[in-house]
Amino acid sequence: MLEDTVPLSHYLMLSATLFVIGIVGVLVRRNVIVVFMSIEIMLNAVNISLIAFDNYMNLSSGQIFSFMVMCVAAAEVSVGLAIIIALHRNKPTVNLDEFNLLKW
Amino acid sequence: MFLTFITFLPLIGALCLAFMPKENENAIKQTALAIALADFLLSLMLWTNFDDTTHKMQFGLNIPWIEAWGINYHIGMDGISLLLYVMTTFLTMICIIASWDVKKHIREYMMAMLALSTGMLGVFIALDLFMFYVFWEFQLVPMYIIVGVWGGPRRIYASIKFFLFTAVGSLLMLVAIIWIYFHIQQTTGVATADILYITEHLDVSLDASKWLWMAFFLAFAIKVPMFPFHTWLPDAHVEAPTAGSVILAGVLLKMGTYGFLRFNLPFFPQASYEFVPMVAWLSIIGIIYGALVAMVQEDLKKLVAYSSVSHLGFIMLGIFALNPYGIQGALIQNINHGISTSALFLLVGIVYDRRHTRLISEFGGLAKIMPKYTICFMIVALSSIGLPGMNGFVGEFLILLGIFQVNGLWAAFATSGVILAACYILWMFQRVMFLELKNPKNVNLKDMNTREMITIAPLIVLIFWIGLYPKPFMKTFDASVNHLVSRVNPDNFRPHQEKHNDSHGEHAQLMTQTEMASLNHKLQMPKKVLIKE
Amino acid sequence: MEPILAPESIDLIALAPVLVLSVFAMLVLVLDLWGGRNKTLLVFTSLVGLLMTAISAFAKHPIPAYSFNDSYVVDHLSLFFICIFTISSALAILLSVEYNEREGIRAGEYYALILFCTVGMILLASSTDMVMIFLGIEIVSICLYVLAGIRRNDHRSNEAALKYFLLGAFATGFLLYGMTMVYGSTGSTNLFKIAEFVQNPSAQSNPLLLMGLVLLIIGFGFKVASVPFHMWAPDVYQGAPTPVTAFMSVGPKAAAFAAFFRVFAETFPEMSPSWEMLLSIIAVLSMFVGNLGAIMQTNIKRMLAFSSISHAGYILMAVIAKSSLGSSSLLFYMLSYAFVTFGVFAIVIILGRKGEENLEIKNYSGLAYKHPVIALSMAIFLLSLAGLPPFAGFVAKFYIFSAAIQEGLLTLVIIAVLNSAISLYYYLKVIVFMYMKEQEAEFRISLTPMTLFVVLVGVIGTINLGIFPNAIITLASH
Amino acid sequence: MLLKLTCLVPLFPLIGSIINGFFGLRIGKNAVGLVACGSMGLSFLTSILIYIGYLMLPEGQHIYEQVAWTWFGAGDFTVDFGFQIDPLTLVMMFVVTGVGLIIHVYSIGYMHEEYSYYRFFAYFNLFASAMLLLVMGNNFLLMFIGWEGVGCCSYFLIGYYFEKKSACDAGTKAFIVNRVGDFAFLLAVMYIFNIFGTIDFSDVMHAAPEKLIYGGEIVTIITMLLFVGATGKSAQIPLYTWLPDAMEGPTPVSALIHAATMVTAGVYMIVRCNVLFNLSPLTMTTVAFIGGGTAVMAATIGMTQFDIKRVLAYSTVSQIGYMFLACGVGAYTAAIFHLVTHAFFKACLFLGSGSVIHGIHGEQDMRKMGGLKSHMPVTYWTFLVSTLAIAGIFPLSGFFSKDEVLYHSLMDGNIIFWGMGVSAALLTAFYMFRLVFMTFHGESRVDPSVHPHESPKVMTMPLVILAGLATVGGLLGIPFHHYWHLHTLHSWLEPVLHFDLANALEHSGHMLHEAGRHAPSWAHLLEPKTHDWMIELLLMFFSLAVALTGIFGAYMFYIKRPDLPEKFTEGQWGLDLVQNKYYIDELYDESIVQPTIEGSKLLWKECDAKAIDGAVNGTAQTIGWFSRQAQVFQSGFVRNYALFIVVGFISLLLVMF
Repeated sequence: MLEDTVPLSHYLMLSATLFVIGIVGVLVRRNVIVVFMSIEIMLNAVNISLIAFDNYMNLSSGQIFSFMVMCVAAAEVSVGLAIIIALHRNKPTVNLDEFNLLKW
Repeated sequence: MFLTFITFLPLIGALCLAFMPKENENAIKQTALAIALADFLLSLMLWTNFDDTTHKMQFGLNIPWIEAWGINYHIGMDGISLLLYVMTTFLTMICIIASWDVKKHIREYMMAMLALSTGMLGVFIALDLFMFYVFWEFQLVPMYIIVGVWGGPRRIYASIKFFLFTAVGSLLMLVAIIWIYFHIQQTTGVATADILYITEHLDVSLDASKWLWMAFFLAFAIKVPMFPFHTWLPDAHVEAPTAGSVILAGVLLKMGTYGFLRFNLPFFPQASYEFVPMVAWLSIIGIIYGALVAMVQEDLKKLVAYSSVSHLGFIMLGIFALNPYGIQGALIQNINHGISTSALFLLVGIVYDRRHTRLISEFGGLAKIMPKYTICFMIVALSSIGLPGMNGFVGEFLILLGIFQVNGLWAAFATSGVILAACYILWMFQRVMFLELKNPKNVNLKDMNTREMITIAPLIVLIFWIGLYPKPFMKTFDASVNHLVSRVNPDNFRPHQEKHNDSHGEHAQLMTQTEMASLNHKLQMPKKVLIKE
Repeated sequence: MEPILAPESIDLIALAPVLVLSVFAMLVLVLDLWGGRNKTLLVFTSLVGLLMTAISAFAKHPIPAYSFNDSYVVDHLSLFFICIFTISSALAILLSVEYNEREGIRAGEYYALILFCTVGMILLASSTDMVMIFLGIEIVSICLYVLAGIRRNDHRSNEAALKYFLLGAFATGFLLYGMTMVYGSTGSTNLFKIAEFVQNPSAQSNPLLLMGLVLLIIGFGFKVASVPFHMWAPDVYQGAPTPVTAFMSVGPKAAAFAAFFRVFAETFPEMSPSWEMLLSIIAVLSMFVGNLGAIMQTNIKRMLAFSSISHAGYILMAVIAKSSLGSSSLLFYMLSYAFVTFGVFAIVIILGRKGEENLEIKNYSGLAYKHPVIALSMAIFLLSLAGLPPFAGFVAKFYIFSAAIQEGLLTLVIIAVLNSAISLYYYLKVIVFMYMKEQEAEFRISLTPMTLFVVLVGVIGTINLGIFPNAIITLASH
Repeated sequence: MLLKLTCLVPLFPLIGSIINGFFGLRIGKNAVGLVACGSMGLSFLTSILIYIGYLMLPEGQHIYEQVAWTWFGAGDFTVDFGFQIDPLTLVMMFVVTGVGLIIHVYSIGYMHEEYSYYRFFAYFNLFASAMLLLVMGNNFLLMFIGWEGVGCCSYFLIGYYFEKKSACDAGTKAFIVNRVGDFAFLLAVMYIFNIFGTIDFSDVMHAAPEKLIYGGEIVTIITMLLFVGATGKSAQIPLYTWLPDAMEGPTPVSALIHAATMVTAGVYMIVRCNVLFNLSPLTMTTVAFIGGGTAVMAATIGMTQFDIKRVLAYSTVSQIGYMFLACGVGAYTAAIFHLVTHAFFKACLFLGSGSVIHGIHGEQDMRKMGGLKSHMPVTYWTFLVSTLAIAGIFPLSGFFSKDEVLYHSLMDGNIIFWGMGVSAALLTAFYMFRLVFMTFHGESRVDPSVHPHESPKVMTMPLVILAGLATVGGLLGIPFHHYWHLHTLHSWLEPVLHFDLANALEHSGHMLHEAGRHAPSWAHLLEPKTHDWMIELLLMFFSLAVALTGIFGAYMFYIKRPDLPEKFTEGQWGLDLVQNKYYIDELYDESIVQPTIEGSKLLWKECDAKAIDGAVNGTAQTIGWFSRQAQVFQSGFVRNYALFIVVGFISLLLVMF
């Protein structure tokens, strides 16, 4: 079993690191697609900790949860990409900072 | 039900007006007047049926409204509210006559006026805190519209200022109301916001009651307005149309003083007693400050507005004398101020209609071409400065008498306001009515027409009536005031040893101990040796 | 391992509203294939669906009833919320019909999306499991992303959708992470079990759990547009088509508050010392930022967006109060807010025409004398938003303040009250334009029947709830 | 009973005033005059009837009270709209209605050319009504109605020529200065209620000796306040400045209001409250000093003025000072006596001056008169009689009344008071004859284009009557009545002025004793006063001599050696001071009026507009500022928004842990 070799905290650390990487990605990258991917990284970080908890506590709902997360993430991706495509049609750019009509 | 009907009749009227064609201005005006007149006559019936021997609420109605919260539609009137109620219907009627020549959006104007009337009437009869608050806030809106739509050049600033000032104060009152609501629920197990019930059962620590008192105070002090919360008033008055100013001065300000009498005093008698010095000094500052600032005003309405600050200072002082003289004086002065200041605003409105300016420097010598106007103005001005024989004196004297019982120094300061009142009113009167008719624009001014006379005449009759024979007015609130005073009597809270049995002996600041002792001894008046018829 | 889902725990009758509405939503999608340009059938079907949903919601007796291993509940809260949702969705649909025609939005899936979104809302309000909450939130969000960007050729609409989507997904990450931590520290996703678990005082101080709570606050805070997670709201509200804006600011928000309430007030009441402060800060910030932000706005939709942020602040007080009075005040507030908001946005729609939406406040100049009824309705809505009697907004605020004062949140209430005063300024500003300014340009407004109907419903609701709130209060306070 | 007519006395003029005020323009000038004089005549007749009724009162009853209705009240405070008839009131009623009637008649002629004739009579009648209320009221507040009412009418009448700025200013000034006095009066009334629980004159006076300590603080404060009230109304130091300015009004107004009646209200009030004043020796001394001082000071100013009416105005101030002096030494009868005679001769003088002014078309400057004796003989002779009376020449009325004042100021007061009185008498004789000489004698300095003429009968008849009264008025108070037991003013006023000092002192002693304090020795106060007819006679001769000296001086200066005044005044700074009325007006203006106005402006602009409203608007602006700052964060960049979420997250964490 995993818990024999790798303690829970490692997974959590990994998850947290990934999560922070995702956050930083969202904050610093300008490309819409990359930002989007960073968000996905965050979701996956969540998945890692879910599974880890699940496994360590010998439960099952965490796994289900992570499946749900993946499903939803997939749905989100489709919607997100659709939006980006629609956007791209009107304004051929993927630079996030150029979408700045609505402000103040 | 009767009272409900009278209260809501104007609102119903306003709704009816909404369905009348806009073009038919005369019909609109006549309908509005008819409604206001009917309302006034009906409210007079209340007066004639009023039993002035009791302090109990009359014409009451108490039906559940928001049962889930224990909030009732509870109305009724006692001596404190009766006259204010009648004055509201009366002034509404006068205002509608005075607004006959409004040019713009007459239908909306009349609707706002009538709606305002219902709001004000509701405030005076509501016996449930929740309901009171509803009316209290509700009447802001039509007034806001009246100032903002039909007002002068800075009307928007003034109307928003008016609204925000009042709202800020009343919102804190709302917090206090909710607090009391829960407190009553906790202590007595009854979920209610009934004013009478709360008056009977409210039992809070002195500290808490001071906070609550402050919350109510802020709401009412802004409304009154007391110094230093008064700055909305001059702006609102200056910008409001004539009728707006009349209602503002005549009724809206009275809602503040009414609030003190209905809430602050009976709910928190001890806190009220503790705060007497603060209120007294603020009132005194208001009296003198208002008068001084009024003296140097260049705009007629602003002058009258600041004079209101001064007059309302008297009323507040009377209320917080916490004795029958002061409170009765304050109540009659409420009415007096409503009459005199309303009349002043109407009169200022008359020249404003003709000249479209209110700057004192634009006038002068009007006495020559407008004699009727001058006489009316003169009477009203003299009533405003409290000439004995006219209404203002009765109230002012009782108030001063009342506060003299508490503190001679305060009375002296307040009385100096009487001198200053003469200064600003007469100086203004001189500059407007007297001197040579220099300004060519004034040469062709017409004297008051019949309609204007109709608006002023009843007020002048009242000025003399109250001035010479105020009994019909004053006896209405006698019982209520006595009941109130028995609650707030400072003797209830003073340390025991300071109590005096002598009703005239408790004001010792100016008296030597010696004379005091002798006074206690000589209570009995010697028998008169003369014949009285 | 315990069985994940016992068959006997599945109660489809309890689930009826979700099922009914889903069926209708799909029906709408299918019907769209035939309808062509005429969307009447779709609208009709949608409305019927919503009506059926509302009826079916009451199918389950007795309540509370649980389903799916206690992850779905039918109780008073959810029933009331379902009513709010169906009403608001119906109003949104009514608003959309003429608007879409005018603005050339021909997508038939529009109505389906609204219905799906409503399904999500119902799930969200009825769920007692974090997984379910997550699902609900995502269903709602995904639909809204699309709805916000439904005007595909409009730059603003696109941008709104993008911003909403990116930030929404970002916030979802936080929410999920929070859920994970709660899950990790309590060992369950089910709210009842979690609640049971945190009875234990030692569990309450688990940093993981506390961290989880903070993250949950961010997730929910984002959904209800509370400060500092509110930044999307003004942009999205402005960019989205107006009916969608109206819809967004009522239904999903209400749903998010329902979940917020369930999670914080019902699951972690014992831990309130640790989250009360945070929520209070957020509430206060929301009020201030919302109101201050609204003051300077010239665009009415943006102004209403900020106003809705400040309302989120007020409503948060109900969550903080966490009592039964809190929940009932939340219900009442949301209902009255629904009427008012739809009313306001209906008027915003009326003011516009094809090609010119007239969203600037100055476009309202002199409205009162050209279209007195419209202006009066608008005034009523604004005053209600400002919380003035005798309108619904006042009773609602009174209710929430009562709940807060009962819990001793006096400072919070006083701040809220001061904020109400600030908010008066910008609500009055619109009235100033309508009543006190001269007309600037000819009004070419679209007085269309359904939109007017929404206005009417809004006015009646606002006044009725303001003057005769007893029935609704009785319902809400069960 | 005739006394039941009491309330009609003030009612008649009131009705006259209302008729004239409302219908004056329509009914024509003759009718207006008829109504005005008729109402005054009726009032006068009623007064006579009341007098008869009063005489028929049963033995021992001195006061008749009639309560028309209860005016107002609160708690245990009530005040009646009630009248009282007692000897003092009757005297005053006769002065007011009698002299009033004469002056009304005179006004018909004097005001005939005026457009707003009706307005004048409306005010005039109203004044009479208010004045009657003042003297007939049975309590302090009713008196106060009259008190303020006359002030108010005075305001209107001074400002009758309202197009003249100086007239308006004078009116306003009169009102406001009066109000300062009224302020004190009101406080006194409140204090009286506080102590006595009533404000009825008879009750208060009755209870006073038993409730107040002789020389105690309370009574001193009350009487001081009352006295300040009196100084306002009666134009005494320091509130006298309004009276000279009040001469802007039409001359009959000056005669009736500012000579005969209203300005003597202060004296009346002090006499009315004599019990209270008797209880406060300190106040009495103050009253005497102020009265004497005013008498002298006003007389000095009177010597230097050239406006004929102003001279008379200062003379009035000075004469009222006499009355106060008399009050101050406890010689209330003398005060009332002088009040009555003064009403006669001063009214006559004013009306005479009015006749002069009328005759030379409105000129008031004495330097532009002279030699009018031949042009207006009736005016001259009546004027001369009155002047002799005021100067105190035997056997005219002024001689007796002035002499009584001087006698009492020496006997009941001290030599200083007497000295003041005598010097004022000297000055009076001087300036009055200066006036006569400058006006009627010598060369004519009248503008050649003006043809002086005698006034019509309607004006000269009142002059004659008043001159007659000024001549015989002295009979009211013949000296040495103590020996001759004549029924004079003394015995008439005795019921009002009855004051049992011994009793009061005994009570005071008790009260002090009860309070544990030692009563001072009051024994010397109770020593019986001696009346030495020798001294009285001596003083008479002396004052006659003084008067003659004054007259001679005036003769020297203005008839014999007209160049003397010039020489005399050359380079005298003191005279400059006097001529400019001691710069009192300027002093008040600089020290009170201007600072008040400037301060008020400051309050308005700085305190109200900047501080308070500034705070309010500042709050609004601060909110606006915050609002703009808040906008900055809403930058439109998605990544910024995300950053905020993260920052929020971190902050929440920090708060949490």
